[in-house]
Amino acid sequence: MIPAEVFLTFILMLSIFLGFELINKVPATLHTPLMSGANAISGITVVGAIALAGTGESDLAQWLGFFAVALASINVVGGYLVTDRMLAMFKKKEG
Amino acid sequence: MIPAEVFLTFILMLSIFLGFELINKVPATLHTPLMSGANAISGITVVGAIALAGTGESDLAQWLGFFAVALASINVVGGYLVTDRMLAMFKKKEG
Amino acid sequence: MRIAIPRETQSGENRVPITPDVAKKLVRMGANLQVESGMGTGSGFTDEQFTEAGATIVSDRNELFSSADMLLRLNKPTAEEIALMQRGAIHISYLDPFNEHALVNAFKDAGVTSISMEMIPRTTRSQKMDALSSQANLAGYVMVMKAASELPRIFPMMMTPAGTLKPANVFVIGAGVAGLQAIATAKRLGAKVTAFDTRPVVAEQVQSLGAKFLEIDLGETGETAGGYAKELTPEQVEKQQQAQADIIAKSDVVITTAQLFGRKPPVLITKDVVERMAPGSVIVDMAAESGGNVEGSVPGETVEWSGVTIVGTGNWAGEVPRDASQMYSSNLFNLVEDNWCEEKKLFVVDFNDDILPGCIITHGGEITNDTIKNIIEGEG
Amino acid sequence: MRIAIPRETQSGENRVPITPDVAKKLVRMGANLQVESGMGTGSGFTDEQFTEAGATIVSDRNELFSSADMLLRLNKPTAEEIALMQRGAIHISYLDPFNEHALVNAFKDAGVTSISMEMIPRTTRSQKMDALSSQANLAGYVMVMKAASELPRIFPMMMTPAGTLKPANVFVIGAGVAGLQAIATAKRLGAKVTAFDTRPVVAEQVQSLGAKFLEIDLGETGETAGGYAKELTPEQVEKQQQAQADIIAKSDVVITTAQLFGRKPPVLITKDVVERMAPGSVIVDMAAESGGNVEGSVPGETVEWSGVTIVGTGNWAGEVPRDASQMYSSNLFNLVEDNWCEEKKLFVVDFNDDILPGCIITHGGEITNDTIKNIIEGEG
Amino acid sequence: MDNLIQYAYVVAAALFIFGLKQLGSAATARRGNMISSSGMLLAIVAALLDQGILDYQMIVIGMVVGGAIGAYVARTVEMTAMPEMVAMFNGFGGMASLLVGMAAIAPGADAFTLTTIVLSILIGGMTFTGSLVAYGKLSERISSAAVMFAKQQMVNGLIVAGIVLSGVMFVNNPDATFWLFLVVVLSLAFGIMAVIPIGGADMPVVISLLNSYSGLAACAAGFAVDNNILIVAGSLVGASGIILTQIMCKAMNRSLSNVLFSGFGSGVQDTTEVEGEIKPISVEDAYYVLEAASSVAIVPGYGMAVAQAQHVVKELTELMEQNGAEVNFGIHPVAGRMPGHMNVLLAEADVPYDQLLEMDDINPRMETVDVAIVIGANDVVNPAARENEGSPIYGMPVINVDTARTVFVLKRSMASGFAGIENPLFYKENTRMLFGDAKESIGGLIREFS
Amino acid sequence: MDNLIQYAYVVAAALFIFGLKQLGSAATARRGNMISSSGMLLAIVAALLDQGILDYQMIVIGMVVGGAIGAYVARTVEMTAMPEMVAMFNGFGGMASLLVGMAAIAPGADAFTLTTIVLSILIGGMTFTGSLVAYGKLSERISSAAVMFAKQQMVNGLIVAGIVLSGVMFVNNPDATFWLFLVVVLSLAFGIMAVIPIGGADMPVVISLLNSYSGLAACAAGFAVDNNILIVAGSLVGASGIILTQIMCKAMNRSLSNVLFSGFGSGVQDTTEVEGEIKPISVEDAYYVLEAASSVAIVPGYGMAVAQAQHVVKELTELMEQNGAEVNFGIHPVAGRMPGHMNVLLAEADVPYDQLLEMDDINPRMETVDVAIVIGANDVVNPAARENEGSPIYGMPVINVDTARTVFVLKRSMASGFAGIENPLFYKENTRMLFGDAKESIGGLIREFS
Ligand SMILES: NC(=O)c1ccc[n+]([C@@H]2O[C@H](COP(=O)([O-])OP(=O)(O)OC[C@H]3O[C@@H](n4cnc5c(N)ncnc54)[C@H](OP(=O)(O)O)[C@@H]3O)[C@@H](O)[C@H]2O)c1
Ligand SMILES: NC(=O)c1ccc[n+]([C@@H]2O[C@H](COP(=O)([O-])OP(=O)(O)OC[C@H]3O[C@@H](n4cnc5c(N)ncnc54)[C@H](OP(=O)(O)O)[C@@H]3O)[C@@H](O)[C@H]2O)c1
Ligand SMILES: NC(=O)c1ccc[n+]([C@@H]2O[C@H](COP(=O)([O-])OP(=O)(O)OC[C@H]3O[C@@H](n4cnc5c(N)ncnc54)[C@H](O)[C@@H]3O)[C@@H](O)[C@H]2O)c1
Ligand SMILES: NC(=O)c1ccc[n+]([C@@H]2O[C@H](COP(=O)([O-])OP(=O)(O)OC[C@H]3O[C@@H](n4cnc5c(N)ncnc54)[C@H](O)[C@@H]3O)[C@@H](O)[C@H]2O)c1
Repeated sequence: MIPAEVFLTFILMLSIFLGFELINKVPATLHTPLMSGANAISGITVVGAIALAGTGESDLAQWLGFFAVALASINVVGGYLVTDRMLAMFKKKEG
Repeated sequence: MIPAEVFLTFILMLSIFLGFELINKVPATLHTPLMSGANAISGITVVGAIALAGTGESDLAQWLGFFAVALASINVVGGYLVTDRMLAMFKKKEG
Repeated sequence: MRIAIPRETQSGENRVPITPDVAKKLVRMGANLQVESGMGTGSGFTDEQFTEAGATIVSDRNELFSSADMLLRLNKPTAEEIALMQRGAIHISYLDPFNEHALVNAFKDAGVTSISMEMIPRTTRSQKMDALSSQANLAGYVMVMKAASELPRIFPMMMTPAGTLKPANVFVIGAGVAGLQAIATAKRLGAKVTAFDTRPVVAEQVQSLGAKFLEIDLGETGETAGGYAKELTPEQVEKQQQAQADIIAKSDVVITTAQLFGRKPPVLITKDVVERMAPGSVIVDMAAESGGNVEGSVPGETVEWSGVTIVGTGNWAGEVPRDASQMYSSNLFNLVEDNWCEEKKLFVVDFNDDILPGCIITHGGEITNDTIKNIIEGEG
Repeated sequence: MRIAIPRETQSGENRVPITPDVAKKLVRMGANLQVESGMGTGSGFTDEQFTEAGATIVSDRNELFSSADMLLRLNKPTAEEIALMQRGAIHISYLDPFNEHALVNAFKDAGVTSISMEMIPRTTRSQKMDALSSQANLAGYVMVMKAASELPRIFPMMMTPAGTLKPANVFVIGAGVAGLQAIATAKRLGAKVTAFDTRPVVAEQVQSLGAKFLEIDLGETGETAGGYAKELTPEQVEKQQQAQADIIAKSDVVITTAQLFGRKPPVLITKDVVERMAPGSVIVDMAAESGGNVEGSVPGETVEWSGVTIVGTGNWAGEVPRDASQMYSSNLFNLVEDNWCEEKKLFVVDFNDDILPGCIITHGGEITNDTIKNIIEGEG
Repeated sequence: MDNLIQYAYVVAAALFIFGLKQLGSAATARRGNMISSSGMLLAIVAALLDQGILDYQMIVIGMVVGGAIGAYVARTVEMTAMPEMVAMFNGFGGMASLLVGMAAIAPGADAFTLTTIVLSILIGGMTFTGSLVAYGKLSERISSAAVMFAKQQMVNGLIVAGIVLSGVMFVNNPDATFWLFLVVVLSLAFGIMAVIPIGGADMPVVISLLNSYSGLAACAAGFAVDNNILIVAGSLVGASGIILTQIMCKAMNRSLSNVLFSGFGSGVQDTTEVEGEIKPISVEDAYYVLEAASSVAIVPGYGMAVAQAQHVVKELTELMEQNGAEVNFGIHPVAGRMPGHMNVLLAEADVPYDQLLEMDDINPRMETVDVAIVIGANDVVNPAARENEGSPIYGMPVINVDTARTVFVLKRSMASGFAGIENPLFYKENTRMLFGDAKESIGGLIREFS
Repeated sequence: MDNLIQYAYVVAAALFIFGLKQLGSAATARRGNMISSSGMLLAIVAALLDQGILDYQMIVIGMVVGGAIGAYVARTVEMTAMPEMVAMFNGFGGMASLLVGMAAIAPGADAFTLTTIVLSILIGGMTFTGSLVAYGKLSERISSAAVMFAKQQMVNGLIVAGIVLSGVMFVNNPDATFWLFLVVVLSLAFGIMAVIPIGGADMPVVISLLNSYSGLAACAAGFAVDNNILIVAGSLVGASGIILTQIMCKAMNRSLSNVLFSGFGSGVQDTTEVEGEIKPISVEDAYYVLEAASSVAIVPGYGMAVAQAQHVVKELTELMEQNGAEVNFGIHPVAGRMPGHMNVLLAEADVPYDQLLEMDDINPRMETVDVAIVIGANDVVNPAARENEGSPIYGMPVINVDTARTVFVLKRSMASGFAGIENPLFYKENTRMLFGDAKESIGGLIREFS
């Protein structure tokens, strides 16, 4: 059986290439919203945190998970909303 | 444990996106060599065939593997060489 | 068919109605071409060139007129010339039928079919015969060259070690065929060009040449079905004069091309505006010969008024006689070819044609053109 | 310092050495400016404008000459005028010192400091004083305008319903300052322009204006340290004549600007080549007045030779006197300003300057310019 | 060791990706091919190190024989025969996937694996025969015409149904080899059926598509034998092949389905003349067509003047010339609003005079023109002047852009021109409307030519 | 069920990718953000369905509290405070990763997992404090000046060494919580130390970089808890963040290391005047600078004429104006080879006269110009005329492009101009040489402006 790490490395490699390709040649006006949007995605840690916060395995882990969930949620919700506000403003300027 | 198929699907999805991004906006003059080069890569089946041809598990499988290795090798070797010839010609025309 | 090309007799006219190239084409079409000796001199064409083209050189002018089935000419004829022609002959030239009533009557009485080049309708298909346009086009170029020779300055901007020379300001009134070419030529030379026309559609055309259009709100203006400008009311002319005054005063060169087909052109620049211009400035009045857009312009002459040079020499296209002849003779040829009967080798006067009837003034002893008929009969 | 600006007396000269704008600047610098009455008329400047600028109008010409510390002028003086001047006065104008030996001697004997505008060295820094360039530049424009007025054709290509008019072929010989401007102007008007020059570096400059350069292999040619062309050997001139003949014969307009500083210009177009040109073609000979590049050109006149018009009227920049005056007077002003002493309000003749010494011909009763001295003493 | 092999695969995949990326730009393409091939070498070496391998003999023989054939053919093939060679190689790749799929059948395999096996057989098989047919058509060993027969669609439907049925049956009874062989046979048949109705001129598109399929086949085989590198490389090829196919279709100004199914259709449908419809085109698509054009005629009109597009037109001309196309201008005598209007503008933009052709000179050669670009002209290219006796401009000579292979009309709307009449050109089969201000449209094209 | 969750993650990742792609173009950016957020929703829902979850209470409370805070802040923040808000959010993301890493420590974890845990703590921690410092600087809560002190470099070195040491110790003794806490503390300290020496003006770059780090932290956390979606999303953000950072640096015409370490250096080094060096710039990089410029001065010279670049210059001008920049031309009286040479060419290209400024008009405003583009001019922009008394052109007035913020010089080589003298402009700190034929260089710039 191939170990999971191999797959994960594959996935890492592919994602990095893809990230490169996606961002190349983006106009400067979009840099800030793009950064903000990417930042929201990095709040994906919330998914990892959920698993930990819900296991109930150890008190410490659960508490850590709880805080992680809270912080990551700020990142996710705030990030998406701020990005959207920026882009909304952007659209108005264009039109 | 996450089953391997999941990883494989992930990899598939990422590869498809990446393939899209890589090929977009390639100049027309490069279409043919690109196709040929991609074709050589598709000879990667040789790797799968090698494993099968070498197992010695069943006579049929081994023979199938053998033919697969031979055919895929034609694809790989021929594909890369033809691509290189095309590109060499191309370079001369440019210079 | 015997086609005669007499020499143009108007003084200062160097254009010719038919060039050797076109002569060759007419002969090839089956015409019996008679050219008066010395006809091409003004544009630098020799009798030999016409002989080579297959024409016969004729020295006797009377003979030429009386034997011709058709005459191709540039300027209108004299009454004596008409008297020489055969009944049923065809005479094609500029005619100015709106003003030359006596001439029209002479044609009618002589039974000559007279075709006026001015009256070619302005449809898309007839453009190849439209001599007014082809000559106005050259006139536009020539007027700018005239202005440039008279101006004590140069047209383009130049930033040099000895200081910056500002570009000349050129203002063009009337952006028809001549006006547009004048705009284009002045633009090419590097001048700053502004233009005005009463027809609002023209604004876009002016801008399409990279020049500015002066917006004046004159109320209702417009163009006739034939594409010509409508006459303005006296109040509108007044309004236009005022609105233009400032820009004229600041211009180095003003070119006026505002004509009204068949009518006296409006006076658009009055003396007091001329006086506001800087000394050395130049006005070219295209319409000088038919009455003038500029107060003080003298037909056929270049005069000065309070330091401003006013050019009214006229016959603009005649200044580049070679190109003008080439274009006019193409126009004539296209007209003839369009009505030529291949088998009989004849010019056919067909009143069902979509172009010809409009420009026939007299035929078979009648004035066939309704507009002209009304004017002449109304007055007579 | 009393600076005098006398009226130019040469016939047909409408330029003025100092415009009111520059007069104002001189006055502001502290000069006591004396202007002869009527000095600016030719370019359209009035005496009042000079008075407003702070100058004094003087009617007595003799008085003007004898009281002046410095005279700023355009054309060279007469011997009588030199006699009127004070010893130690400064006289700045065109001088033509290579040919006007008597005049140079007169200056020397009168003890007048004479400065020749032709002799301004051609360094990057001195360009603002370089009147030869500034006037040649305008000449290039004017020559094309002259050619356009004479040509019985138009310059640009036009594809019209009455046929296609081909662009005029223009050939420019000599692509110095005037030649380049002629190329640019003809190009602007839509002509097809080809040019030739003996200095190989010029090819790129011609192409940088979008024109074609005619390649002729003349062997060793080149330019002097001052940026002027070297004289060709007779064989080279012959070779050039032959190589150009065909293109000249096919040209509608030929403009020659090939001068050699201080020497008689070479004859580049012989009569037999002129005869090969089509009737109606035009040649403009910039050098006509100093000997001519074209056989048959007459200084100061427009003549015809076998149907070809040869323009040799000269004083090209004088045709656009207003701009020409503006540039010349800027050149003069820059020269004066560069050598002006702020405190003493004086023009200082400093032989350590990097520009001035080259153009001073006589000073303190001596011929200070070595080249001129050698020529004059060699001959005397 | 095994882990090491797996990481080697990761590196090999990265090399493939990098190689493909570099293949996309002329300057680096050759290097890209080298990189990609070194990835392949690495993958093969890694595969050979697999400790499960007990018997190297077959492998080595297979590789030597295959490699030698491949190398020989690649070396000796004529330059002109390259496309069919690629088709052939591609077919072999597909066959290899089919064989791997079959070899991977092991007792007790689960449904997922069996499904992927069926897929790899299906895709591999149709790639094989399809490629062979494409090879045959290109090398003219078989007629390159589109082969069509009655009921073709029905037959194809039956094959597809058969494949699905037998596939399902096999997955449920992996021991019933009958179903397996049915899958194999039907897949091979389907490859033939899919390609024969397509004409020889469209073969490059088909090859590109089959190439994409062979990638997918390798990918399916990867699932079957549980091998990452097959999946990654296969899906890369699969995805990039599809994109490439799309691009090639666009360059031919056709849709993929049009290429694939036009043959199918025409055997059955009867052709009825339909009033044309307006076909707009995007700047990007227009670019693909221009990029492939070798002769271009530009016909400017009043709209070019209004848009003041002369400078960009000149630049576009230069770019197309650098791209190897011959570009001429057809100037109609009444184009614009004054005589010589176009001349003034084009001279301003420094278009050489000898590129400007009169109507009578350009019309005879219009048929050999790949793309005619009509820039803000309308009346002067109106075929009604030739075709429609009732038209007010009937009899006026016009520039016959409609006889060019493709016509692009750049204007802002469907508005008529000076003469105020409808223009049937806009509805012709070979006309594409590029709507928008001419200057902007051309600016867009320039940007595409990078 | 578990498999379903995993496939949901695949879909979520696809949505992220798609969203990011669409974020890259103005027309689709907002939709892209929506798509990406729906991917996040899907991932969260899937995570919640995990059957391993025994206790939802903490999760729900955490999410509600966090979500509410995030939503409130995002809604109420001033438009101008957005950048610091992003920094703050980013820091929380980093902290979350740190916590996840700590929570993932389980007895008996293998070395690989432990290493990834250390990485997620390290990266998450430094992202957290770094972001907070960036936030502080941007919101001016702390001085935005670059903070520097003696031995800064040594302190940083010690911290890094400490992190490595304690990390290794922890991996080997996962029970020794001391080492773990040392890692945590040092990571937090390192984040502070890394950001304080960077000036406020460079903060956007820093935030972008930290954003990339927070992605990497999530990725490391993904390895630690063996979760694909974290890895995919995290590495996407990591990679795209790095690229974005690069692009932003280029737009500021600086290198990343220059941004990050200029502060470190200047505290220690003493500044010695060095003879400048030639700094070439690529078309692409030049584009990024122009794209961000709001006032541009173009100074043409003889080289523009030689290259016949006037038409492309005009087009570039228009594009820059559309991009919001003010563009003027500075015409030196002796530019070119004949008086008015530039005027002829620019008039041909239809540059409006009022954009042409004389030397005396443009010089005073040169200091406010973001970018001066010198197109094939040399002598007329030679500062030696001002600075070097020995120069043959000393005293000639020139156009003082060197006082503009950035100067681009477009020429083919280092060759001198007509006067044949060296030009110190080319060696100035703010000068970039864009080598190549002017027409081609500008054509390249035009293509970048798409
Ligand atoms: N040459 C002469 O001397 C002269 C003189 C007077 C009249 N005419 C007449 O003018 C016509 C000339 O024919 P033509 O084909 O040149 O012009 P046209 O038939 O008038 O057509 C011009 C077309 O350009 C389009 N257009 C306008 N602005 C545009 C822009 N900014 N970008 C893109 N397209 C634009 C218009 O369509 P959209 O509005 O949809 O964009 C229009 O259909 C003939 O009918 C001729 O008889 C010629
Ligand atoms: N205006 C006049 O009337 C006049 C007359 C005569 C002389 N001059 C003198 O000419 C000079 C004018 O100054 P300037 O700054 O305009 O010109 P310059 O100093 O001569 O410099 C022109 C520069 O353009 C570059 N170049 C040439 N072709 C190019 C191309 N295709 N693409 C890009 N760059 C190109 C050259 O460098 P590379 O070779 O490295 O590309 C050269 O350094 C002054 O010294 C002036 O005194 C002026
Ligand atoms: N159908 C065709 O294809 C065709 C052929 C030739 C000309 N035309 C069109 O016919 C129109 C007229 O041509 P033309 O040059 O012979 O006209 P014209 O010589 O009669 O008049 C010249 C111009 O002066 C303008 N004008 C009149 N009064 C004016 C005033 N008070 N102030 C300012 N301008 C005034 C007119 O509008 C016209 O544009 C043009 O638009 C031309 O394009 C069309
Ligand atoms: N340093 C400066 O900045 C500066 C200032 C002004 C002029 N210049 C340069 O000086 C040069 C000469 O200027 P000019 O116009 O006053 O020169 P000019 O009037 O002496 O000569 C005109 C041109 O004719 C050419 N010529 C001479 N004999 C010829 C022949 N037989 N055939 C063809 N051409 C011939 C010359 O090469 C020159 O180009 C120009 O290149 C100009 O750019 C430089």
